[in-house]
Amino acid sequence: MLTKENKLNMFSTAYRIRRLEEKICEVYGKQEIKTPVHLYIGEEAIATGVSQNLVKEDLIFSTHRSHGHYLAKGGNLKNMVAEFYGKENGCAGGKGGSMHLIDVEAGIPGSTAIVGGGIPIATGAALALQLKGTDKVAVAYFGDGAADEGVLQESMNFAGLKNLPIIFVCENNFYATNSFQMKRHADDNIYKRGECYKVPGELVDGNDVEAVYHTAKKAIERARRGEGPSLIEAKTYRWKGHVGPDEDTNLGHRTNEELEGWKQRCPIKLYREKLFKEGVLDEGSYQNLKREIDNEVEEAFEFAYKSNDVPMENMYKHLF
Amino acid sequence: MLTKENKLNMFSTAYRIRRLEEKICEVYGKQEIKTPVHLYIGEEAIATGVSQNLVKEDLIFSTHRSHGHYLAKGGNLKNMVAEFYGKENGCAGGKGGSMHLIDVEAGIPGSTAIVGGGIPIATGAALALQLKGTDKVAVAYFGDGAADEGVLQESMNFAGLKNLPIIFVCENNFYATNSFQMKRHADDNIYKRGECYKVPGELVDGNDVEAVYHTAKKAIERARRGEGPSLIEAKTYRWKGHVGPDEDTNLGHRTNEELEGWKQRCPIKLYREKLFKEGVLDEGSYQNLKREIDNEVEEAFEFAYKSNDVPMENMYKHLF
Amino acid sequence: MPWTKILAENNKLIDTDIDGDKKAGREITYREALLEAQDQLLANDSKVFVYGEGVDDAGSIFGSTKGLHEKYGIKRVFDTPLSESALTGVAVGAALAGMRPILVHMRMDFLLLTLDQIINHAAIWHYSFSGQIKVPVIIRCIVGRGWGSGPQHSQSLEALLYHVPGLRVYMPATPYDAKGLMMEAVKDGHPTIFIEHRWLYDKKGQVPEAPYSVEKGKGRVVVEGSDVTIVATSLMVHESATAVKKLAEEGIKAELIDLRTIKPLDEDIILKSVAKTGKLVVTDYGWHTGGVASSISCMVSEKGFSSLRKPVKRVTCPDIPTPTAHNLEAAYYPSADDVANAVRELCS
Amino acid sequence: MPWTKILAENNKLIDTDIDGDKKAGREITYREALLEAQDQLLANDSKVFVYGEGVDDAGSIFGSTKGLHEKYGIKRVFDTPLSESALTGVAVGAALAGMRPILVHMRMDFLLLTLDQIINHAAIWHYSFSGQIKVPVIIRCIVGRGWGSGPQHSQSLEALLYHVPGLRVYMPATPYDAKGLMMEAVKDGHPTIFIEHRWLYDKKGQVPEAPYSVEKGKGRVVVEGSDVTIVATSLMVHESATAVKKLAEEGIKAELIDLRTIKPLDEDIILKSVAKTGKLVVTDYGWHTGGVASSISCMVSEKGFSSLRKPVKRVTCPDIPTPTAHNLEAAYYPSADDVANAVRELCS
Ligand SMILES: Cc1ncc(C[n+]2csc(CCOP(=O)(O)OP(=O)(O)O)c2C)c(N)n1
Ligand SMILES: Cc1ncc(C[n+]2csc(CCOP(=O)(O)OP(=O)(O)O)c2C)c(N)n1
Ligand SMILES: [Mg+2]
Ligand SMILES: [Mg+2]
Repeated sequence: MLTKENKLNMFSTAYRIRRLEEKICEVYGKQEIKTPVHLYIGEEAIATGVSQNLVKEDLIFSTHRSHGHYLAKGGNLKNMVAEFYGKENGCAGGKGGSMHLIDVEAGIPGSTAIVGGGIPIATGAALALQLKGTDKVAVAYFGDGAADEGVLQESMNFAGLKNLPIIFVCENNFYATNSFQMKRHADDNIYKRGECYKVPGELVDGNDVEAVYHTAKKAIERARRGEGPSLIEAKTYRWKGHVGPDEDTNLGHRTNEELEGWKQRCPIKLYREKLFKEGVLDEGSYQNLKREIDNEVEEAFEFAYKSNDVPMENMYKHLF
Repeated sequence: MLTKENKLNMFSTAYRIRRLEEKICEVYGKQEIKTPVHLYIGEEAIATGVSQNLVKEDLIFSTHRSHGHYLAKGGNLKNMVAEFYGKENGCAGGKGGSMHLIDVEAGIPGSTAIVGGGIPIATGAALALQLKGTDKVAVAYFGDGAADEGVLQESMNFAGLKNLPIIFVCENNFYATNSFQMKRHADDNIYKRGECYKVPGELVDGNDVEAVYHTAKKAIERARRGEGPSLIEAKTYRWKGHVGPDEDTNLGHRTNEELEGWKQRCPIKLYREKLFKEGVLDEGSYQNLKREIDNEVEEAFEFAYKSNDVPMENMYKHLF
Repeated sequence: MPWTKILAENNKLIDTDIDGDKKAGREITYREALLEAQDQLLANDSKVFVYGEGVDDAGSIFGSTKGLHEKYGIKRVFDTPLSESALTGVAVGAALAGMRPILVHMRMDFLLLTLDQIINHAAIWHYSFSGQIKVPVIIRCIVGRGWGSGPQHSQSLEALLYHVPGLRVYMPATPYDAKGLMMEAVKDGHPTIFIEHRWLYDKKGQVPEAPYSVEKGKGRVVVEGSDVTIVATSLMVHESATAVKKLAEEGIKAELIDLRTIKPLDEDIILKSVAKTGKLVVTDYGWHTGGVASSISCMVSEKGFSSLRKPVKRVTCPDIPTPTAHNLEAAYYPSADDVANAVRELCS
Repeated sequence: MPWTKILAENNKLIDTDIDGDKKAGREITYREALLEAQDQLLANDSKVFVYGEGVDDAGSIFGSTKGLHEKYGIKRVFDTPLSESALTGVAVGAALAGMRPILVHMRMDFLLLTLDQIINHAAIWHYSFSGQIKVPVIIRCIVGRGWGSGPQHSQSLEALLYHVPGLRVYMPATPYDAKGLMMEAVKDGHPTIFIEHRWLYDKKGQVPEAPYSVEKGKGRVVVEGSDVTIVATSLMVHESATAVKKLAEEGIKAELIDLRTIKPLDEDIILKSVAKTGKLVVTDYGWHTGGVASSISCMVSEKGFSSLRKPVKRVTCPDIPTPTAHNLEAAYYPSADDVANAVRELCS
């Protein structure tokens, strides 16, 4: 059962991600963040619901669209924003940019911008966790585009074969860049694609924080008990274009109606309404929480902004 | 309905493959065939049954274990054996060896020894056949080992998406080199692995010539009608070790009992008995047919043996 | 992908007067030249088809495939799943079955998923089957740069392909060559890695409207000079041209050679120039160690040993993955200044 | 895979007195040295595990992993599906989570399926995350040769990896180095491509039983000489040793250097030798164009320009895929004679 604290924590997480992304949109036009940004707005429920089940020692592996996964898992907000600005105290020391976030302490050993690339890496991490005899799990986040890559099936087969403690979390936002899912997939059934490798799958509403939480909980507990891997397909939608702060319904591959429909199902709005209804949150506590997080985000941007540029001599450091 | 002629043709094909392989075993110890040989003994029903449905303009793509596919499709026997001997008039001009057979006229545009490598190539050929508006099909032969490679799923998804005229034929002989299928697969269900990509699958007894014929017929006719790809898993067994003329039941990964059990189910013996029972073949006609094919194979080896070595100047020819 | 609408740093780099060698009475961009080549190939040869992630969307590979799917239909110009490995095999198979596929990757880095099909298959097929069949595949790929593209979206991996027998590697620097070499690749009919640079897309130049091809393996003397030879490809031709201008003001007459294709490589044009100048700077966009520049340097040291009066100098990226911080990124890439400095050292 | 039981042509090639530099009072084969290294690593470090197609079968990677699965259990030594790409990612992920995986490929050619994980991931990780995390992965792979191995089972692709920052590339020529460099790779903790040659497996040599490591980036003068320098790796060290013997009979004193690791490369040992001899032959097993030999040649021409009295010579495979016919195959590979001829030309 979710406690009030759990629920508030999830709401805060989702809202923190949203606020971060909105802030990026606000400042991106200044061209001071000189790195591509792949925004998570609209998809916050997924990382939020999954991570509520995770502890620090669990490991997550993310993609080009990693801000939400990172924050939800407890990645350091200040260092992350500093990374966007290419600063010395960015989480990757300024050498990774927005697509390469890391927080070793928080169980985020790095993300990759090669689509599908993180899937076998997460699988290997799960193997390590198993070999070490822990009850910790690995999570591979990836998109519907990454589901096109054969390395997913190779990884699921291996995970099924070895009964690895891994959760494959596919965030199906229907698009890979501008390419609609059904232009790339013979059928609409990502969550079923693990069945033949003993990776049971579940489809979940990716805009419903608690639905994701419960689906992930089942999979994660299963993995902790040594019962093997699972695949979760969370259907959701990204509001912004593939990259950058703009909406792109003018480009022809998706309609404004489609976007507006999904905005009605904003995961944050839905959850806020639910928590209001349940009495977990009221207008006062909501405003307090917002204010706190807004400040936190502002501070992170200030921190980043004031941080030092990466010293030029770092260029040749860290190769080995 | 299979005519008597069809049946005799299939029996001859299967027997020709067998005889070729036996002859290789006879002479291999002389060390004059200086190329690895991956023998097909025990698996002949598959290529035989599939190819009976194919015409010259259909294209097949094969693997390291390609002798049977090649002969069944109408590849030139003499040039094939000459290729084993590395001779000038080998089907690949002596530059390919046993794993790289080609007969462009017969619809065999080359085989590859990279496991799984031929699968997307066959898929591309199917795309070409579709783009050209023909009713011809492509066949991808591969083993249970190749089923481990993610390129299979990528190819099936693409074939399902584009409704390509391709038959994926998996010859499941339970081993990849010495590795048992269930040491590599999370589950025993290769034929089901295309379902989620709209590639319907069928499991067939790979030691039963006519069963393979009928299963392949359905898939190939479907493809010719423009109804898309199919996957066939044919369970079978190779009598010899992974490579070379020896049986390898002394090595520990498989038992003599297992091998002997499968020998009882020799595809040639089974089919001969069936044809005897049906009156399609009698002892006299069987002996005639054998003699003819035995001679054909002998001649091919003589031809190969007497052929010229590859001229040294060919070394630098044919790069472009 | 277009990281941002705001990326414009490139304009100053390609603001050179380097152009194709034919006057055509018509200027178009590198992007338009690529588009026109594919358009004409599709129009004139029913065996040609174009495919890859995003060829039919609004971005349409930075504009280089714009409108083709509407003109030729989605059977011949189509978007694909993110299955780079299989789709490369698809190109090989379609080619073996008589088609002339053009496969497009938005970034060269993604080729790393496909080298089994390129090296183990496409490259060996013609030779290993003693010339009985050809593999007329063109693989277009674009080298990215800037705005924090980072270690996985900016690699210039031509050295990996340069080493492999059976491949062609083209690296056009001008709109003229972009069109002409694309035509050449289809005519030639052997597997060709066609490397474009993202920052050249806005470069304008003279391009004839009618189809033509540029002969492979023939470099071009872009600027004549007698003091030192500079050998370059792709964007580095422009950086080098800027360097040549500066050097001229200092009284150094540098000869600039655009290789156009590195495989086949025009050894003669390099050796002839070095015979005249006795000094050589080779510049490319790959990493320093084991790159194409080092291979060319080696070739000249072997075949032009007696001409060389100074050791060859290389101007390349350093041996590190591409960093993303803006200041590091700026320092990472070889520039006109780096080329000029290398020349100055040789001529001092 | 062992193409045939009858393959024995290799024995004459490795019948040289080249050996490690330590006397150990014990001779074992290259195969046994590899096995012993992995055995001791598994015994001494619970983070090490060994996996790959066939590590636990009767062949057990040509004997180099024999019995390990019985000794350490199938959790730590295991066979795998044929999913090279994913399994390379698995190595990266396991390493990031604190393990020290050793992944084995029977043939180097199969690495081509995995370069996305090696180059886009393993190689960049430590640098791109500013040194916060390491990727201690060892990828063993074996270069095949002979008996019609052909274009897909014989490639020596070290040049592709040599070019990539963030990788180590080791190429042991002796049992001593096979063991010592494997130990070094695990100690070092960065992604290492460990290239073995199939024909070296029967080579015997002195190998201490106790664990030891051989320092990376340190070549070794195998034979001292003053007339010409020969730089080699792996099997070519033995071919070169045979050449050196013949040359000695002709009065030519060649110095033979075994690089042991090419990345890092021991530039000093080469330059020092060339400073003495003024002449250099570099030999490797890759293709001629753009190979490691050309890169080393370039390096020497840059840094040892004034020492070089003749152009550097390279002895490599020709620029064609490996043919299978026995006569062509025999002619394809660089031999002791080729090395000797290159030296003779330099010394004439
Ligand atoms: C192997 C590879 N191919 C192509 C790309 C270019 N690319 C970057 S993100 C992306 C779309 C990915 O879509 P999806 O996996 O659905 O994730 P989303 O962006 O929707 O979150 C593409 C094609 C890449 N980075 N890597
Ligand atoms: C990509 C790749 N990995 C490994 C190998 C080595 N190898 C050659 S054949 C083979 C086994 C293939 O098994 P399967 O696909 O079942 O075919 P079978 O030999 O049983 O007919 C292996 C592992 C290879 N050639 N290519
Ligand atoms: Mg998506
Ligand atoms: Mg098999």
